[in-house]
Amino acid sequence: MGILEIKDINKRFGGLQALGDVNLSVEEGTVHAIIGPNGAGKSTLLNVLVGKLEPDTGSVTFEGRSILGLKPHQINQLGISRVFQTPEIFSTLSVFENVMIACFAKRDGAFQLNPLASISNEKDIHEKVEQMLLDVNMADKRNDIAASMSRGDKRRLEMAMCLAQDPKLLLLDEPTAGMARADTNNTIELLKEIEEKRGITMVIIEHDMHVVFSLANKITVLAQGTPIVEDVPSKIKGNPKVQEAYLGGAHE
Amino acid sequence: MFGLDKVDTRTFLFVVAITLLAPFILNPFPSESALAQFNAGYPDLMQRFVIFGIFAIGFNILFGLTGYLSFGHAAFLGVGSYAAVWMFKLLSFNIVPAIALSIIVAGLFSLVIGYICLRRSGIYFSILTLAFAQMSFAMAYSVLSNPSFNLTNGETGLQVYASDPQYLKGNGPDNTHLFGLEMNSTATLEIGAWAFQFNIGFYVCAAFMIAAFYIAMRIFRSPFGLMLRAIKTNQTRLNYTGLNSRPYMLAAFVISGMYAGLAGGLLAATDPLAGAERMQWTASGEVVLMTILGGAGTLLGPVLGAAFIKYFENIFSKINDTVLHTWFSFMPESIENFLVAIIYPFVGKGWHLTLGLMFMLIVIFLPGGLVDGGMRIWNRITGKNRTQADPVADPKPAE
Amino acid sequence: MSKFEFTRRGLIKSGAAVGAGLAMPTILTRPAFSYTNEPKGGTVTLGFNVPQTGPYADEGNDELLAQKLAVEHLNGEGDGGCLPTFSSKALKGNGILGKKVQFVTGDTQTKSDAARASAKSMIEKDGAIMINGGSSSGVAVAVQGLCQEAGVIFMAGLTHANDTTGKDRKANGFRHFFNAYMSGAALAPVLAKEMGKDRRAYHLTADYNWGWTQEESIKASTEALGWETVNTVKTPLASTDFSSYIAPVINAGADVLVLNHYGGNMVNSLTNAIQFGLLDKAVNGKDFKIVVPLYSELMAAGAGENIKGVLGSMNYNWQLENAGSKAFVKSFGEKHGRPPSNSAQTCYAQVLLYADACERAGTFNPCGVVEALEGFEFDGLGNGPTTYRKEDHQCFKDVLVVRGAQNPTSKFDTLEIVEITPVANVTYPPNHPMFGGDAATLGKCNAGV
Amino acid sequence: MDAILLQVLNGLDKGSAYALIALGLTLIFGTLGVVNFAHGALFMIGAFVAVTLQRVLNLSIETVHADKKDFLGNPLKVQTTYVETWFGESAGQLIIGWSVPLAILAVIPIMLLIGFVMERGLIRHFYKRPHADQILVTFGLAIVFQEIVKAIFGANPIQTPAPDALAGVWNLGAWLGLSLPYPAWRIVYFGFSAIVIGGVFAFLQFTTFGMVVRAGMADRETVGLLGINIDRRFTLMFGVAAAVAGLAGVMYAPINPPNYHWGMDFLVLSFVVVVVGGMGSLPGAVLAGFLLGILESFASTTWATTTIPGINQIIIYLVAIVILLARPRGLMGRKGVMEE
Repeated sequence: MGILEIKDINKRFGGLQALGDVNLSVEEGTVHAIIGPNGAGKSTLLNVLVGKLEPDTGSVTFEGRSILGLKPHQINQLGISRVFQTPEIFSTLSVFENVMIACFAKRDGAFQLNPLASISNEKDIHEKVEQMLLDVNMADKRNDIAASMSRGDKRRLEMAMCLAQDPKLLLLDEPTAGMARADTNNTIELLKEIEEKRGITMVIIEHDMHVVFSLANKITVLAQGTPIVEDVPSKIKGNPKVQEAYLGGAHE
Repeated sequence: MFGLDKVDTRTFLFVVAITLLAPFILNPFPSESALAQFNAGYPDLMQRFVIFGIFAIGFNILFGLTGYLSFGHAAFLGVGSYAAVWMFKLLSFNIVPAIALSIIVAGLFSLVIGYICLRRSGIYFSILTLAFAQMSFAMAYSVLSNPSFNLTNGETGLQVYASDPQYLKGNGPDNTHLFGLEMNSTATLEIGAWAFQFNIGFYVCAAFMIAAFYIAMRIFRSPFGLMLRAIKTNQTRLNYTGLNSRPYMLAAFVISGMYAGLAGGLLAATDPLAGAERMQWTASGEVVLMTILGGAGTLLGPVLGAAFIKYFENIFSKINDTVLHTWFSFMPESIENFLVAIIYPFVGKGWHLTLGLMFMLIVIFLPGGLVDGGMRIWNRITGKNRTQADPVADPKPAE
Repeated sequence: MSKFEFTRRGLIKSGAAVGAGLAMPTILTRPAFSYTNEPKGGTVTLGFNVPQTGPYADEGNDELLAQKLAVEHLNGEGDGGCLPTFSSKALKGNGILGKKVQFVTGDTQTKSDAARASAKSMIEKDGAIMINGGSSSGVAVAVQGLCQEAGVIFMAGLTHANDTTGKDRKANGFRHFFNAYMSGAALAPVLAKEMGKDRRAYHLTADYNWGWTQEESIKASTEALGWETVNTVKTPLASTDFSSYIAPVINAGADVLVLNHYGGNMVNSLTNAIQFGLLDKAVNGKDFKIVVPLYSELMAAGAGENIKGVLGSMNYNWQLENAGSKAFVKSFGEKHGRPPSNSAQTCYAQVLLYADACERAGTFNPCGVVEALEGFEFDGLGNGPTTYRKEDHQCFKDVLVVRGAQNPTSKFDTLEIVEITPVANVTYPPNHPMFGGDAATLGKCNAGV
Repeated sequence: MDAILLQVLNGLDKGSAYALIALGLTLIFGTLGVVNFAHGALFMIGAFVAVTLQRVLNLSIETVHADKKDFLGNPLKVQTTYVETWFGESAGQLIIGWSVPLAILAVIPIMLLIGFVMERGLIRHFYKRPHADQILVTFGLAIVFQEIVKAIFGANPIQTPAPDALAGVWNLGAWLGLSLPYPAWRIVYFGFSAIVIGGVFAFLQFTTFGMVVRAGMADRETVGLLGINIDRRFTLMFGVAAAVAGLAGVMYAPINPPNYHWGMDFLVLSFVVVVVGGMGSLPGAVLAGFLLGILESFASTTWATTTIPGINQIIIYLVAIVILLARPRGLMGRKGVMEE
């Protein structure tokens, strides 16, 4: 029984079968990559996992509990954090405040009416934020306005915000999309470190094979909305089905 | 001090000092001089400065922090006023129950309207709030003042009549009062050619404004305030960080609605008459302008903006050609007439023109409003390049 | 060393609130007032509170011109206007009680809040002892209430609702202008004469207090004639287009349309009614007629050709032939190149009446002025013999019924006087149910302090 | 039946004014991303172009009439217009009578010019500024416009009658056996609006210029990347929007006499129309304009006001609330426009 169980998910958009009979089990402590050619249904699957889309049939359970029909913030509060393709951060706030919001969300829950509490009195939150910034090597940028930073730094900030919540499961949507090679490698290092130090379960949706094979312990290949292969990385590379899916996709 | 850090404490003490000394600061010109026209230190206007200051501070909690632009906040001010006058009519002229009820009623009213309007964002939210306020205005002006069910007294405004029950009045005063301290009592201090007026009503309102400012300051510095600013920046990220933006928005909406209710209650407390046009869209627009003009998202901006607009409305509208002729009477007659002819279209009945031009000039040359502009001018003078004296000030108002 | 005065009664132990000021040295102190804004120097200040922005700005401007003219005449400048024709000879053209008259102006914006703010600034800052002007009943009632509380005199400008001297009457407030009841009483006999006693009327009424009282008054007086009221329809004040209210009139079987509208509402509703060809119709074998119970010159100008033949009532018209009217029209006309409007005349008369009352009372004390004005009978201000009734501070005088002129010779005589209804026909008891009944009282005069 | 048809006509008539204003507002918002609070003022200025032309045509020579007296008893000065002295009395009267239709010729260049100057001189500096700043600056401009008009023409409404030939009542339903007397000019107004609306849509649909603008409305950055000088086209677009507002105003002048406050009177309403239609949607704006016009007309019938007292006061806002709650982006709005 994995930490995240996906059973018989179907999703249609009008005449298009976006997801067909998807079954997937993510084991705790693994880094599970989902790959596939364009239009294979990766993003749709992710949106189902975070509560943005409701599947037509099937079930999604996290730690044995169904998460279908929950709102994004409720799913997050269960311990699932998401990293977006383009970093979603609070761009007009400082780096420190960005991480602080995540810490408050972890400690106080989805809503806390505390208009007269003072941020400066929250010693434990401050300590935690400092620690997080050290972890992602951003301590020197703590007062920068998020919008002014490089793409790589924004990605690191977003990661820090997710980690500040001590998630049980981290969903990464093409975390290195559009990044320069150096930034990509930095990100890979960062993710490796997270996996080693914290042992957080991760689901990565990725295009870049270099990233996938550097990180994943298990890979699911999605084609036309259906998983065709699921295996360890070493066996994926030579799999004819995978090659067909990718090459066939290229010829279409 | 007061649970604020050093900079904030200084800002707060500054506001307290300015407010308490307003009768002096607003009366810089001797009573009999020609420039006395520009004095604003008389009770009614000083009261209006602080009351509309409260209104704008509250509006800024919603608009400045979350970026949600409500075009219907005057409705909450209006119901606050009506609630207060009804307390005068039913209980007594004591302002305490009146103000308490005006805050409660405005809070409930904003809870209902906020709950519905916050289902939409952006301009759709703005139009929903506008629609509710305009409906409230239309109902208050006509339907709710019909003889069989007269809740608002329509055009003439709700007021206290001798025949009203006033169950708790007893031998109490015939004017609004705070436990016997009459709101319209004024003490005049004369120093040389100056006459300074100290009015109970003003100081009561000022006390409320200082409290309102203090609470707003605490909200700005609270985790709650941080979440509101986060909503303005990126609601998607907020939701995926496990936070539910709806209750935060609703809380902010209700808090600012209660501020508006307090302002409405105080308007009635200083002058026990509540008119429907307080709820018209122009009144809602006015508080939007006050906030943007002063600097949305800054602490001091809304208060400054409120004072700016009220000053124009009450001072510039009263300058007529006779006054102008007195000013320039020392000059040769042709020049005098020429100057009067030049200036007259901009004052008196032309005060709207000046107001419109000021809006344009300020937003063109001082983006970010008076506070931001003042800060930049100050930095230029002192040659310093301080980033922000007001750390949460967000010079870019919301969209 | 220092002296603090509380200019209001009833202040108890509140010195501490402003205690900081006590330590300040006072170099000069003002002698105590015995009533609000008692004039101490050689001048007395009047406050002219008229709409200067908003839809009634032109009317306000006209009022202001008349008020300034009155000040000139009081101070002995210009041609003296109505001073020579005024039946009371107390005014000598040397100001009021020997003090030169000054004035301050303000903008009511035709909003009760703004009007009160403006009046308060005149009282609190400029030391005005009387407030005059205004162009709507909402404003008049609001400012009248304020003046009562502050202890100054309010001389109402244009206000036509019954409430001003009805349920909202105040001891410190006085109305020279006529009211909705008088319009109805004056119009009814003329309507009967011109249109017969067998008519079916359709009312369009501005949906707020003034509109309702006017509808009530006209309905009562026309039904007393034997007219039938087919329908009364309320129109929102904010309406700009009345087509959807006019169209149903065509097939309603009515043969008279009564427009209980004022200002822009009236101009638009009348324009729309003419557009729909109502006046060209014959219903029930009679020519269709339109009545606008309350007319003003500015509305007539705004409605242009459309008012031809339309009946209405007015407080005053410059074409009146009496000596007072002639003197005033000459004075105003020579200065401004056009005849005065009836709101200008009412403001002019009110300023003179106030000044005269001060002279006769020998004081500016509001209570003295109230006493001097109550029951005061006068003539020579343009309206003919007039009485300020003691019980409700309403002026009683003849009311004019006017009609849009068919062939005006200039843009000024667009209205012609049809009938001067004598005062007896428009008089009602002070406790008339439309005027608050027995519950309505003036209260006591308030001198402030 | 007749009554219902009459109210439909009233609704269409009101609706065409709303639709024309909303159309221009949407053009500006859709192409330039600017919230123009001065748009109502442009409508008002259009009407005052007609007033001005009427005044110009009425410029007169004064002759003193010794035997008649004016109100002060002085000899009466009689005014004869230049137009009458030049073209003879009847032709002169005719020209003056046709001043409103003639003003259409004047209003297009004038409004285009005002639009160009506004866009070049002011609005373009606000493309990148927050909407709040745009609102403040255009609201300030609206006040300035209306105060200038007030200073020149006063606050009182000014009659600008339709030509005599079009001032009467036409019986629309005569050939259907119905009695539908309806003011001729209102029918003209409706027809005129339909032509203008059709013209704007055709312009956007069938010209390359229109295609670029439509593309710009959909995705400004991409069009900019194509190397097309979108800015100059947007200037022209602003001028066109101003001209549409001006035309709406000039033709509306005979329906209700214009006053300086028109801009503010129509501002709120036109924003409600635009939002109900859906921000940035031209068909939506037109549809919402007619819809609200018709609903407003029916809400003012005696039947409606006796069923729900005061419904005529609030109908527009009530409908706006219901539509916005049922359809998050108005009738035809696109996702992501003005929602942040």
